[in-house]
Amino acid sequence: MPDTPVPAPRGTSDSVAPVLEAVGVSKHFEVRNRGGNNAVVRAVENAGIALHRGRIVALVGESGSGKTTVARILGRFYAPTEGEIRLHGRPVAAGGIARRDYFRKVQLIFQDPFGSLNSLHRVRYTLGRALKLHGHARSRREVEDGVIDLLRRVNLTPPEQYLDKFPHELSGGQRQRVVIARALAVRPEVLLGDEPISMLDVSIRLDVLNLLAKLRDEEGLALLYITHDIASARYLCDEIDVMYAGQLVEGGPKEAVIQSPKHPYTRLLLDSSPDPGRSLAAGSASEGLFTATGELGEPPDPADPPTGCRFHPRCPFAMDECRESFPERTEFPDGQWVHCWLHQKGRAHLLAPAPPAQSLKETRP
Amino acid sequence: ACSTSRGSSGSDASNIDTLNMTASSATSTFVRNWNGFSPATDKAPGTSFFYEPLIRIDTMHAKTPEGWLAKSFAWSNAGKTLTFHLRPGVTWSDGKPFTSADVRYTFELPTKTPGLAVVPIGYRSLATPDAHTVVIDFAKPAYQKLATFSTLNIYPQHIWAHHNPKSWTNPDPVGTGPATVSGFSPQQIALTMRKNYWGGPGKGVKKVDIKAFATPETAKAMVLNNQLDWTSINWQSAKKYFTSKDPAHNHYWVYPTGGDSGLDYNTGKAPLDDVHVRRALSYAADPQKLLPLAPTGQGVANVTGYSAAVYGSLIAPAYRNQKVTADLSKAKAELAKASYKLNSSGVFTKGGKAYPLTIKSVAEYTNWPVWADGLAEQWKEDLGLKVSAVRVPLAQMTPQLSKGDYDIAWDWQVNGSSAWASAFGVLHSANTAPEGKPALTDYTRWNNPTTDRLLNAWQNTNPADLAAQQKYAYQLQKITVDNMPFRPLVDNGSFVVASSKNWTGWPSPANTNYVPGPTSGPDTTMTVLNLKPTR
Amino acid sequence: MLNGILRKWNVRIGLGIFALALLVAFLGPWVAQSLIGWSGHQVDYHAIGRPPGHGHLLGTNTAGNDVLAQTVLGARGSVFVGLVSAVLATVLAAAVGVPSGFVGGRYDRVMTAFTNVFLTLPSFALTLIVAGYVQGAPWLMIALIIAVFEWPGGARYLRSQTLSLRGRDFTVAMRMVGETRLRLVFFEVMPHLTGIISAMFLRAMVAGIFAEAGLAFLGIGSTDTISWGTMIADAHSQSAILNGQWWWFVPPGLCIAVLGMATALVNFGIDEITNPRLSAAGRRLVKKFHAARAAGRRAAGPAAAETAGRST
Amino acid sequence: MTDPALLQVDGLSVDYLTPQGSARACSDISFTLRRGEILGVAGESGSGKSTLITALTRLQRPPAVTSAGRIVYHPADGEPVDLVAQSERALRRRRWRQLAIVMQSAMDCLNPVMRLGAQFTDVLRTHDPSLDRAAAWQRAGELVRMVGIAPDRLPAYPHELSGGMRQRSLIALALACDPDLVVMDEPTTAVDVVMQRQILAQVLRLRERFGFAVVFVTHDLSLLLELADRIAIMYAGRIVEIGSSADLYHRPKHPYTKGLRDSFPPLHAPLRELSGIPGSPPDLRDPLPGCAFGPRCPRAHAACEQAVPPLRTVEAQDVACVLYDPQNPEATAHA
Amino acid sequence: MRYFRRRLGFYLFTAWAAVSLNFVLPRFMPGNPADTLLRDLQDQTGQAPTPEQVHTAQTFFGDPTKDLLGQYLDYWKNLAHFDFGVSVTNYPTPVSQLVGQALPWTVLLVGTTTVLAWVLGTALGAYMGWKPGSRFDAIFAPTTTFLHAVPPFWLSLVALWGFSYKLGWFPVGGGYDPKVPFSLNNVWFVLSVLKYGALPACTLVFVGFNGWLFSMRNVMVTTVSEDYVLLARAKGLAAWRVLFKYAARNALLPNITGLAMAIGGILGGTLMTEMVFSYPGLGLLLMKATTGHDFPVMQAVFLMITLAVLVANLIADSVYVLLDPRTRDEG
Ligand SMILES: Nc1ncnc2c1ncn2[C@@H]1O[C@H](COP(=O)(O)OP(=O)(O)OP(=O)(O)O)[C@@H](O)[C@H]1O
Ligand SMILES: Nc1ncnc2c1ncn2[C@@H]1O[C@H](COP(=O)(O)OP(=O)(O)OP(=O)(O)O)[C@@H](O)[C@H]1O
Ligand SMILES: [Mg+2]
Ligand SMILES: [Mg+2]
Repeated sequence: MPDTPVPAPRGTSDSVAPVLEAVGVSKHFEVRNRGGNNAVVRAVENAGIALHRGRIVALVGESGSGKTTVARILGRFYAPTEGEIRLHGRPVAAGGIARRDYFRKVQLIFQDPFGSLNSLHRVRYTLGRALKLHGHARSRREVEDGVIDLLRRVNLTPPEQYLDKFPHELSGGQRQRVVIARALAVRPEVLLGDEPISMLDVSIRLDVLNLLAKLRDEEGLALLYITHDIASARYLCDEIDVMYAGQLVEGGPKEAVIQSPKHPYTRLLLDSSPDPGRSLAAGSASEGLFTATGELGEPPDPADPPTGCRFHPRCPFAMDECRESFPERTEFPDGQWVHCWLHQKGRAHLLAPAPPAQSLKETRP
Repeated sequence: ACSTSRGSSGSDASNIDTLNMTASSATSTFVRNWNGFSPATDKAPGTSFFYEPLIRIDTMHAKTPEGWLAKSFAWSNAGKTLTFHLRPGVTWSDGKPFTSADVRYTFELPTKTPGLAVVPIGYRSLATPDAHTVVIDFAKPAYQKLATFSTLNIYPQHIWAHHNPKSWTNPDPVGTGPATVSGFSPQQIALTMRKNYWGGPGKGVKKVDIKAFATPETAKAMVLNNQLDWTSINWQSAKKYFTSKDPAHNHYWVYPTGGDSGLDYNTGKAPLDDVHVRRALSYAADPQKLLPLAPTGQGVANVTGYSAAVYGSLIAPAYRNQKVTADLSKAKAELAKASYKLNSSGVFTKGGKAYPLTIKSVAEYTNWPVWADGLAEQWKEDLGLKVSAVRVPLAQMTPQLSKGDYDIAWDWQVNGSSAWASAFGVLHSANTAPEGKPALTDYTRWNNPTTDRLLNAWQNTNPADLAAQQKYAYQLQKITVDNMPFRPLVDNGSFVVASSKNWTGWPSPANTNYVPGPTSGPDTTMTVLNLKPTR
Repeated sequence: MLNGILRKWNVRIGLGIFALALLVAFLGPWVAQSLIGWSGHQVDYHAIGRPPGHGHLLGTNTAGNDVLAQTVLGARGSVFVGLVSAVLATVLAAAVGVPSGFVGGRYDRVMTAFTNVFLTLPSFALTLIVAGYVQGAPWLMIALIIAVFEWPGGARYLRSQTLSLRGRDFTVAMRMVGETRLRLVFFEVMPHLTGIISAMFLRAMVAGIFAEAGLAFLGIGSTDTISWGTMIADAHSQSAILNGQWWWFVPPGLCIAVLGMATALVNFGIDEITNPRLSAAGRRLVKKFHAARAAGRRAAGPAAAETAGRST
Repeated sequence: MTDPALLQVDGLSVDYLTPQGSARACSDISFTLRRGEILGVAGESGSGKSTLITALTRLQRPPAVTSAGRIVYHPADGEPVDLVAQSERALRRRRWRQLAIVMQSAMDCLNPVMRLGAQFTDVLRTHDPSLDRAAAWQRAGELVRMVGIAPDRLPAYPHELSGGMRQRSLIALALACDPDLVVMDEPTTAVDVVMQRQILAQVLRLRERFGFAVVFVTHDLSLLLELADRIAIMYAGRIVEIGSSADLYHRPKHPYTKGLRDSFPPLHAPLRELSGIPGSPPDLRDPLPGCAFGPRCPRAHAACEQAVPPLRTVEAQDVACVLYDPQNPEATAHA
Repeated sequence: MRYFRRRLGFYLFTAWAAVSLNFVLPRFMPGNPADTLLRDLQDQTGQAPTPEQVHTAQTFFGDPTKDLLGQYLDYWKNLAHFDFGVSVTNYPTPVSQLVGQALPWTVLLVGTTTVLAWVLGTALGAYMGWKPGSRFDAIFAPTTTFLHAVPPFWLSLVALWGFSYKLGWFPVGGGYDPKVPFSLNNVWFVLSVLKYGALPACTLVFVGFNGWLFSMRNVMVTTVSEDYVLLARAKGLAAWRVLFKYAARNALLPNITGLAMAIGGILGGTLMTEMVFSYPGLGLLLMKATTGHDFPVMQAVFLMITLAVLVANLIADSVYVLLDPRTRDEG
């Protein structure tokens, strides 16, 4: 198979208005903690994300950082505690846009293709309902044609073969494609993918990623792609946003973020991600930022997050400012931005040369 | 007094001095409550061993009253004055003498104690001229009230005056009766016979153990295991399962009570307002065939309902020997005469309206429902009439009968304390009520001026005047037999189960002037005093 | 899933027994009259309290009724009460549990508290008391009373299941596609509950039959219908136990037991499907495998075992 | 790599006996594990990785049975033994002192109603009865400290610990009796990359310290490439390729290995379009006569359908593919 | 702890509901103690009640639906003084005395049989679940399935027929031998209690243990296949240790809550057994009260049973919290 380079990202985020935008959204959950008292989990804090037509934004971060919550806020599954969601620039909160109309524009794809399809319904029913609900098909004929068309668009060919299958008769990748087809059935402009491939078998993940890329390229969908796996984000997306403990700490064009991370957490994430190329690049092992990974400490408790920059307890460069307040946004010419005091205080050089991270494995004599 | 080791009574080696008996109704546990003024239904048994009435009724001889605590009694003043002469030398079990003051106390208590659930006698005045005379004055002739005195036990004033009769459970009864309580446990009451009882020490019973039995089955098993000498249960197929197992010692007797049970027809309701319907149903009912289905030992009733063995000459000669029999041709003839016609599915119809019939019986009884089922079957086969048999719980039978919420019911008929009372309860219009309103005792809603007139006249006749009694009784009997507000089917009985392994001297229905029931007041005492140990 | 359940032998036998019971219940009088030749109430004056034989397959009771005919007729009394009470209980359970789990919020809290109160109350004692008040009630009433005390367990279970189904991705996904609430309940959630509901229904039915028999035995049953319960009660009150007339009280009890076992069988089948770990089939195969191996080794001697291990 | 052999697996086959027929989840598996070595096992879901792990430790549950093969264990002192032939009682003495296991889901592996410390002390005291309660607790404290958990968390119940802590304490638990071999079945799949890194770094450090060998199972080949000394690739219950990490990454021989490697987009290297492996794995209950990968293989040809290709040494690694069969005319085309 | 506070709140609410229900039920149900009394009177004397008697009985019992609120308040006041009123069928015996007389028997019978059945069922179930598919399992599972399906009272009847009437091994009913002096200091009395209780107890245990056995077996089978049990095996722990500390202990949890949940049902089942064996306990008392429309007694017995169930649930909750640390944090 020829190694065709992936086309470079087109346009920039500023040139056109975003389709869907979260402006300064926060989400706090009331929970009961161990003592039986009420506590507030600050799952997302003052986050902003903009999705553009024909572009894919990746949201990465470790477990519990609030990625799913952001996706669910965007999907109007949760109402944000603060901030607002704008669809085509129009705020959608209370009465702005009816739920039904909103779902027509924005669709969420779940992580688990096994769970997000009703095991008792055939593909035909699942997709047909989605079509009918939004008036895209009425008669049996129309529904049938619509479903076949959808299946074709997600590369389930020949479509007739899949019409009457139950979910358990499909492989994971096929199921996830049915899920995507269902989302497409309402003819949305935005797809929100919450780790859409993490439950899939390694060998078929790329299939789904390639399908999403195709939808972006051919249908101009705006996409949010949530993942743990930075490598896949790089493969698929145009832009990467990094989230830590409920806050967006860095973002920008993918290559910029990956090749020159501006936030220590992004560095940690990159260093932690397995990269066969790196470790096997013989002899290039040099000291990473987080050599003593064992002493990194636990991720923060979202119910009682650290003050200031939430990363400071784990950050090797932590300064007094970091403990006191959350840094302002620093913008870079190529569209990259970061919330980190290092840049505000002119200590960015500490991060500057991004050496290839240390290999996990010691080279044994 | 109880020994500390296992009880020794009834063991083969020693002499027998304890009579093992039960109360008449099944109870699994006793509650130590001998308050005679309480309306409780589950009081502790044994009352007749402690408390006694002034007179007793000789059931076996036309229910004639006889003196008991009263040596004698007499009517005067045209039935308006009743004088009791008390038996001298009677003492309470604590040694105090029994006097007319106790009688006065007992009779006055209901009127003087508000809220006491005891029916006052309803006299005008009561006088006790001396310690052994009680004179009671009535406003009207009160011959028929005499029987009431057989059920009124006399209580010692010197004890009860110190207690609240409404709330005291009287755990250690002091009475004139033949025994005292010597031990109590939830499953057994131990009594000791008094040595100084006025009726004498008896022929051998020294102790009595009253045992609890939860169901008749338990009692039967206990009798079969020789744990019981005496009980009162209706034992179906007793011959097969009991007496034939030891004919010499196992006895099962059914003593007549004077009355019967059979069919009550709701004469206030279609189609039973039609006498022909009632007669058709009656003539088609064959008690002879029913009895084997629940062979309790009871016999087929006299057509009047009065038991010939008890009432004898009070039954009209025409009926005296006439037991109820089925007569299908008569039944069919009556059916043809009826203004209601049977439709194809066996339901009475008139004017296009259908009148389906049910027969109700008490679910808890072991014999009636079976017989009722059998009757329904007979009517179906013989008349093509469809009657559905329904079993009504005991607690609801009375309200349903009383409100007239039935068509046909298996129920008691002539069961009063005297011939007059028996007829009065079920026939007099004073005891009935319009449909829907509760009737007191006349459930068939028989309402007939002639009947009322006869009953009223009979009430004021001196019982000693046999001819007058007969006059009214015969007329009333003819009315019921002809009009059939009810149809007697089966003789009512007191069931007596006795074993003569340990005790002999049991009377038998053929020659006795008392009924050996375990809870029959003075009759119980007479039975116990006459028992002789076999060892 | 439903297919899988129906393929299990124990489910098949269980359902077969149920079908038979229903059939007998519906055709009871006809079966009694035309196949047995005796209606339940018909009196055979020549055979009273007879043991099996002489034209009465299961003998007669002391009232001269054919026991087999009564057992067949009793099926109707028992099964109908069971059936009606089960329908009522199941409908109640579903009507309370499913919305409670699906709607959530205050409604749920109120309903849950209500259900829990019912669940904690000693139902049989209460049934007994209530039935005692309405003594002699027709069978429909008895069924109603039984149902009233039978639904809470099911409601609680259905609620928790609905709660979990409501939060499951497929329901959320369909909601996000814009599905209406009603259809979410009836087309997304309910189909997943059918297994539970049907198992619940069967269990409720047998529980109803049990309860009816129990009440009848205590003398509080329906009084106008023959049921297995009233048969046992009659036998008891007519001294069948004391007199050893086993043919009278054994058949109705066995019938109840067999129906009870049928539910157990069906439920086992369902359990094994929903929780495959409960199935012992695999273990049995493993045992057989080891036994066969051991036998093979013994037959071939120790040397063969060595090589056998390496083949394939 | 001159370390002596620790475990010799020879023709191991494991069957799942089901009423619908038996499925061979591990088929004719042979390899040698040296002391102190990390052997990675990779493959897609259902390829038999977990089955292999439980068979190696003789922990399989019905309906799994070891139907053929030997697992020869070479203790540091004493004669080699065939674990397959050992009785449960004999095995029990070896367990944890010589063979320890770390499983995927830490939440399920810790007894939810026992304190963390107690789950350490019971195994410590079972294998060293001389240890008293306090000393065992002390030792448990040392063990958890090794993986970065404060000993004062020992009285905690599992649900009171974070996912990462639970996973790390399982690793500490595995090392409690200083085993020769630790098998790990996807020990990091449930945690995120940062935690995964921490855990693996710890495993490597502890290995340095104690010198145990590791069999590490995961579906994440890119992780194994960084971690393992040698990697075995499994497909449909068979090892299709086994070799050093570097060889496998740079010169994968088996088309499946290649496909698997190309399923992981690179983090830094230039991007190109990747395609994964189309199709789905075969049904083990109904095995094909030939190569199980044939139907999905871009280079399949007639010879693939004939017989299951044996594992043979090609250059530095062993491959089971007809492309490397010297008798196969197609072979030269590639080699 | 908040968890406990909430549970306690729930129990108080339930107790209130039960007590109130208890108040309301008798007052709105048909049936009337006066009628019962009259019928019984007739039953006993063989004579119809006179019209005067009918009248007296009816006025004595009065109308139960008058001044409900006042009655309700009085009812609570009396309950607070443990005054359950006076029995109707045993007038004027206080209800507390009747309950006091019956309660020990039921506690004895239910207590011992429940514990026995539970222990037996749980132990056998644990053993069966530990090795599902074993010969023991294969034989026991279907047998107990059948036993579980047998109506308890019917089984009691059959047992009574077989063991008491046919074989004569056991007495046919009652709680003790009435011939023996009624005293706890008397060995013979205690022995007779054991002898009389043996058959009812056996049937109760026989019927009761199947349920525990099944739930335990099934939970055990599931638990045994949990990863932590596998890990316990991998740790080389002794088999009994794995069985008890890892598998059985965890599998036991549902059976413990089940026990409390079942108390109500167990009491219900006992009631029938008490009926069949005429065992002088609460069940028989309740039964008698029900047929006699003895409302005060019915209320008291029902209250006792409800409170017993509530207390059992409360205890089970606490024990559960002790045994399962996970519940302690639950919201
Ligand atoms: N419904 C909720 N109620 C209470 N807390 C919640 C809720 N949903 C999420 N949280 C908390 O909010 C935080 C962010 O959760 P979220 O699911 O958004 O993280 P995530 O980045 O998606 O994690 P993962 O990678 O594990 O999916 C977590 O600490 C989580 O416990
Ligand atoms: N209990 C069982 N009964 C029958 N077949 C089983 C059982 N457990 C596993 N299998 C089958 O054995 C094969 C191997 O399973 P195994 O769990 O070893 O795969 P795996 O490589 O660990 O997969 P994963 O990456 O999903 O953990 C699979 O095809 C599976 O279907
Ligand atoms: Mg998430
Ligand atoms: Mg696995």
